[in-house]
Amino acid sequence: MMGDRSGFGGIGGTGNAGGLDELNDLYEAIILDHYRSPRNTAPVDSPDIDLEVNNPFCGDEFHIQLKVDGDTVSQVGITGRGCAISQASASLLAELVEGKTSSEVRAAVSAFRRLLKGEEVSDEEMEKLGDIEALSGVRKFPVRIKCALLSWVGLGDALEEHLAK
Amino acid sequence: MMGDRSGFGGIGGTGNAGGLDELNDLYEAIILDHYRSPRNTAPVDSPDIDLEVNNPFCGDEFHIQLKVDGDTVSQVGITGRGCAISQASASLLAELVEGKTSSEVRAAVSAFRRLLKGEEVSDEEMEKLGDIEALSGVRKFPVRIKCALLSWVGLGDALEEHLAK
Amino acid sequence: MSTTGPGIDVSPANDVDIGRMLDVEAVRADFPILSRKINDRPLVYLDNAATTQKPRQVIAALTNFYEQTNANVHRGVHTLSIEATDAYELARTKVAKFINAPRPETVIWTRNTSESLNLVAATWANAHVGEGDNIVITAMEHHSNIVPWQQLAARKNAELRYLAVGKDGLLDMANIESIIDSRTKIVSVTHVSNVLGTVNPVAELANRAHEVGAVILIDAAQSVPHMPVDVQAIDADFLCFSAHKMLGPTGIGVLYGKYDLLDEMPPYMYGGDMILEVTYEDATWNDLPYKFEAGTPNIADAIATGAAVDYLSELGMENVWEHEQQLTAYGMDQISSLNHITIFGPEDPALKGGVISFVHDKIHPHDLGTALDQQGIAIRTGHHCAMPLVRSYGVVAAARASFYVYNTKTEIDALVDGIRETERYFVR
Amino acid sequence: MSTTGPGIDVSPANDVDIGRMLDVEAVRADFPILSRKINDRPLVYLDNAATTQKPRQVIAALTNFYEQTNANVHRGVHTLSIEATDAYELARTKVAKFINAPRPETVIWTRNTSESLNLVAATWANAHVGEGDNIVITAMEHHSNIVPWQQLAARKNAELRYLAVGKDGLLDMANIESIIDSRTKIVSVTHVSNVLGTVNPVAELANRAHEVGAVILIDAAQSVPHMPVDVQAIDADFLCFSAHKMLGPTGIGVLYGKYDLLDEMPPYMYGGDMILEVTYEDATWNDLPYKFEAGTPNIADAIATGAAVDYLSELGMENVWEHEQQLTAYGMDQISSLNHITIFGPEDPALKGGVISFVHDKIHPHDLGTALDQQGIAIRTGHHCAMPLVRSYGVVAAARASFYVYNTKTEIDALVDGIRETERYFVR
Ligand SMILES: Cc1ncc(COP(=O)(O)O)c(C=O)c1O
Ligand SMILES: Cc1ncc(COP(=O)(O)O)c(C=O)c1O
Repeated sequence: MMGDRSGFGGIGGTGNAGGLDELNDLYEAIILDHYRSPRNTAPVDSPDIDLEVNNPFCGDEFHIQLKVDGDTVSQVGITGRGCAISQASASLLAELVEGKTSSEVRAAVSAFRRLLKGEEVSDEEMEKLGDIEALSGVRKFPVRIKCALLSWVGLGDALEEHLAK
Repeated sequence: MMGDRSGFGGIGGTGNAGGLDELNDLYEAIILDHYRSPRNTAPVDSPDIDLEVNNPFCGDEFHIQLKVDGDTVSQVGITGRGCAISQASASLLAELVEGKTSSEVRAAVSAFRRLLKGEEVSDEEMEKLGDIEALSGVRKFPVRIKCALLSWVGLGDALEEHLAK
Repeated sequence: MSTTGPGIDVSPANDVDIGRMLDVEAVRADFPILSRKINDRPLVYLDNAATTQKPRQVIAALTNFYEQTNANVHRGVHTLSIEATDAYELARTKVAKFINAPRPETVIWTRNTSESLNLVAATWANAHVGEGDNIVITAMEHHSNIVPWQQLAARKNAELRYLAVGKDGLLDMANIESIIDSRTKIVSVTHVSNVLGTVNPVAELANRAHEVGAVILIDAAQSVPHMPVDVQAIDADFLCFSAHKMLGPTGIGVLYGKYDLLDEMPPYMYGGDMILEVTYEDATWNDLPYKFEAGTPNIADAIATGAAVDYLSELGMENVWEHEQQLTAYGMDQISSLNHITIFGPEDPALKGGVISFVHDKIHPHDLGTALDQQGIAIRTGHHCAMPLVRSYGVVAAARASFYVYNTKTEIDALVDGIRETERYFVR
Repeated sequence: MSTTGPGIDVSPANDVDIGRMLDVEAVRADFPILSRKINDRPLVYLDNAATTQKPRQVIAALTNFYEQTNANVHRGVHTLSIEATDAYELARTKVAKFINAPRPETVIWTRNTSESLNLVAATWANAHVGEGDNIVITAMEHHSNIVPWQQLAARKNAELRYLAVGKDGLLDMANIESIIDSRTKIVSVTHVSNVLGTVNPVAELANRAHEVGAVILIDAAQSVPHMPVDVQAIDADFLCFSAHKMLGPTGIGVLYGKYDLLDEMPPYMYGGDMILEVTYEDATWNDLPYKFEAGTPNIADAIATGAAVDYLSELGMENVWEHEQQLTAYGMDQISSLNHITIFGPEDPALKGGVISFVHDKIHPHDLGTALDQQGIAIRTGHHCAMPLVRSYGVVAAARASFYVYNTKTEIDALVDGIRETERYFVR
C-alpha cells in the first residue's frame, strides 16, 4: 500500500469506538468497588517478599508484601496509590493469590496477561480469574494496560525470584 | 499576507529570468578574455602589501601583491585560481588600481560594491570603472557576487590597513 | 501590527466577553485538526503546553517547500539550492525579529528547547563553571532545565542552587541576593512555568545575575509562544524555545544568545556546515550562526517556523496574550467552582499564563484523563516533566489544561461539564 | 518484495536498457517537484548526494499527521497523543526492519548523520578512548566523520589514523592489520563515499575491528538510501544515516547501535523523555531508545521517515541499486567520452554508487554549475564537505552529479549536452 496515508498504515489507535458508554466497560462496578475499598491492605508481619513497584510516569506506586509457606502464598498485603485501574487490579490480585500455590499464581498471571492482550484464555482459566474478568474492559484502552499489569508483573517476578533462592 | 505561501514571502530567488541567453550577460567577452589571460600576474619585488585571499567554500584563492609609493599604487601583481568571475574580477582590479591613489582605489571599490548590489552608481563613477562594467551581469546571479568581490574586498581592506600604519 | 487576515477581527467588539482582539472563529478555521472528532465528539484540545496544533499556513509552508524548492542549503550554485538557502535564512531573520534579537546570526536553530539548554550547558557553562562556583535554577523548572545542570555541577564540583517557590506559586524573590552571589556563573530560569503558569520576573533576575557577573539563560518554551518577548528588553544572555509549542513543526527549536557570548563559545557538534576549513590534521570553525549548526539543518521545519512566526505576528502577540488571559481567568473561575478540586499555582490569573494544573480528591488524574478523552477533551496528566515540583505538592501526578489562540470559553465549559460527568463514576 | 503500486513495473521488460525493475516514469509521477521548470527548462535534479526529493507519499505523511493526529508523544492518555505515539513508534519499527536491526529500541532518532556521529564520539568513544589509544577513519570521509574524531583524539591524547585511498579511488586494504591494531578503539568509515562513490568493504573492516576488540561505526549516509543494508550481516556496532538523503524530510536521522553498547553508554543530552525519575538532587535514565531522545522528538518527521522507508521498500532496494548501477555505468561512459574531463574515483561503475565527481580542464566547477543551472540542471560544485580528499586530487573544488530513483538516461544526456553547451564559452 503506497497510498496517501501510508505513513499511518499501522496506527493502533485507542481501539475504542467512542462515547461515554465505553467508560462503563472500563469502570465496572466491581472495579470501582475495589478502587474505593481495596482489600488486603493490612501490613504483613515479617513478610517473605516485600517489594515496591512503581510507574514513575503516572506516579502509581504499590507496596506488596507476601508470606510464603512452602509453595503457598499464605498472606498478602498490598497498599499504595494509583489510578482506579491499577488500584483495583492490585486489590483483585491480593484477593486472588492468598492461599494459592506458586504454580497457580503463575498460571493466573499468565492468563491475566493474555486476557489484557486479547489473546486466548480458556474457559477454565477465566473461571479461576473470577472477578478479575471485570478488568477485561481495559483492553479497549491500550494505554491503560500497564496500569492493570503493574502489581501483577511485580508480584509474579518477585515470587519466581523468591522460589529460585 | 497570510496566504498559503507565506513561508516563502521573501525568497530572493536567483533573479534571472532563465535560459542560456542569460549566460551571455555573465560571461561577456571581456570577462572570458581576462579569465583566459589574466593581466598583471608577474610577481612584485619586495611588495609593500602581500596578502592571500580565499573563499574556502568554493576554493578560490588569490595572492595579491602591491607596491605603494607614498599614496599611489605603483605596481600590482595578482595570481591565483578561481572561477571565471573571480579570476576576471581580480585581473580587472589589477589593471585598474595600478597608478591610482588610495582615494581613487577606495572610490572604485565603493562604486564596484554598489554596482554589484544594484545600488546607485554615477555616470562618472561608471566611466572610471571602465571595462569593469562587464561584471555587472553578475547582479543577476547573486550567489556569484562573492566571487566578483573576493579580491576587491581583500585589497581594499589591506590598503586601508597599510595606510593606517 | 497588522489588522487584516484570518484570525484578526477589526471590529471593536464582536463578542463582549472574549475575542475582542482575536477573531477566534476565523483562527479556528485555519486549523484543520479542529474539525476532527474524537470518540464521536468534537475535539477539545487543551494540551497546548505539551504541543500546539498547526494552522494550514504552516502545513502549506512544508508542502510548498517539498513540492517546489527542496534542496540542501549553502554552497549550492543551482537555483533550488539558492532558493532553499534564501528561504531558510529568511526564516531565521523572521524569528530574530519576533524576539527582537539584534542580529539574525544570534538565532541558532536547534531541535528543541531541550537541545538549546544542553548546548549552553555543554559549551558556555562547561567552559565557565568551575569548582566552588554555583549554578542557580528554580524549583519550578522542567526536567530539561534541571538535569543538564545537575550533571554539570557534579562534573565540575559546583553547587546547584534552587530559588524556592512559595505556597502562592510564585518565585521566592526575598533572598535572591544571597542565592545569586559572586560565585554564581549562570542563572537558568523558566520564564513561564509549564505546571503552575507562573510568569517569573526574568528582567529582575537578569539584573541580579549581571550584578554579580553571571549570565542568565531564559527557558522561554512557555513564554515566546504566548506573549510578546523582547530579548533586549529583558537583557537575556541566552533564551530558548521550541517551534512545536508555537504553531510550528516538531523537530526544531531556537537558541538565542548574545553575539559576543556565542562567538567565544566552542562548538557543540562538529561536521558539515559548521566548518570553515578541514585538513587531515585540523579544522577551523565557520562564523555564527553556522558554527552551531553541524550537518544538514532542518531546512523545511525552519521555513515552516518562519510561517508560524508570520501567523502569530499577524495575530499580534499582545492579542494572543490578552486572549489567553481571558481564557485563564474564566477557566480558573469555572474549575475552582467545582468541588474536590485543588488548583496549583497563583490564584490571580493576571500572574500566570494559560496553564491550569489541578488535582481532584476523588479522581486520579489518569482516570480523569481517560474519561475526558471519551468526551473528546484532550488534557495532559502526569508529572509534566517537572517531577520535583509536582511532588512538592504532595502528589505524583496532576491534570493540566492549557490554552492557545484557538481555544474558547465554550471549550472550558466542555471541560468543566466533562469533569462533572466523570464524577458520576467516582464521587458517591 | 511487493510488485504493485506506483513505481513498480510488473511487466518483465518495458525498456530494454533501463528501468527493468523500476518503472521510472511511475516513480517520477510521485515527485511533485519534478514538474518544476528552472530557468524555463524542466528540472534535471542531479544533486541527490546532497539531499533527495520527496514523493507525495512522504509529504502526505506530514500533512496527514499535522491535520489529523498531531500531539506530543508518550505519557499522554488522550487519543491524539496515543495515536501520535503509536505512529512515531511504528516508524521506528519500520526503520529497524529496513536495516534489519534486531530490535526497534536499537534505532535512535537524531537530527542527521552528523549528530549521530557526534553522539557516538561524545558518549561511547569519550568513555572508551584513552591516552595512547587510536581511532581509525579513512582518507575519504565527510567532514562530519573527521572533525569529531580530530577533536576527541586531541582531547584524549589519542591518535587519529587514516586508511589511505589509492589512485584507483579504492581504500588501501593492504595494511589494515598494522593500522587497525590492539590500541584501536573505534573504526569509523563511510560505507559509500559521497565524492568518489566508492563502496567500501565494511564487513571486512568490521571483522578486523572486532579481531582487535574495537567497535566499528559505519557512516551509511550514502548507502542506506541506495542499496540493501543489513546491519547484522555487516556486524555493524553503530551505523548512521539521514532521512533527507532517502526521500525523507530534513531534520531527522538515525543512529543504530547494538543493544548492549547503547545500553551501557551515558546519555548525550538530558531532559524530557530521556529521564525516568528526577529529584532536586539527582536523576535516573529511561530505557532505550528514550535515553538518547531528550525533549520533544521530531515526531512528524519520524513518521514521514517511516513513509519514505515504505516507499523504498515497495520499490525494493535491490531494484533501487540496480537502477542506479545502470545510470552510473551510462553516466561514466557518457561523461568520460567528453574532452577535458577527469573523473575521480573507481573507473569500474560496478565498484561505486551513483556519484560521479569530475573536473573540467577549462571550466571551473562553479562556472559549470551556473551554466548548467541556466539549462535547468542541478549539480553540486565545491569540496562536498570532504576538503582533504578533494585537495588530494590537486583541486579545491569538483563538480558532482549524483543519481536516485527518479533519474533517467535522458537526464544524463541533458547533463552531457549541457557541459558541451558550456564549453562554447570556455573552450576555444
Ligand atoms: C558520507 C556522508 N556522511 C555524512 C554526511 C552528513 O550528513 P548530514 O548533513 O545529513 O548530517 C553526508 C552528507 O553529505 C555524507 O555524504
Ligand atoms: C518550561 C519548559 N521547558 C522546556 C520544555 C522542553 O521543551 P522540548 O520538549 O520542546 O525540548 C518544555 C516543554 O514541555 C517546557 O514547558
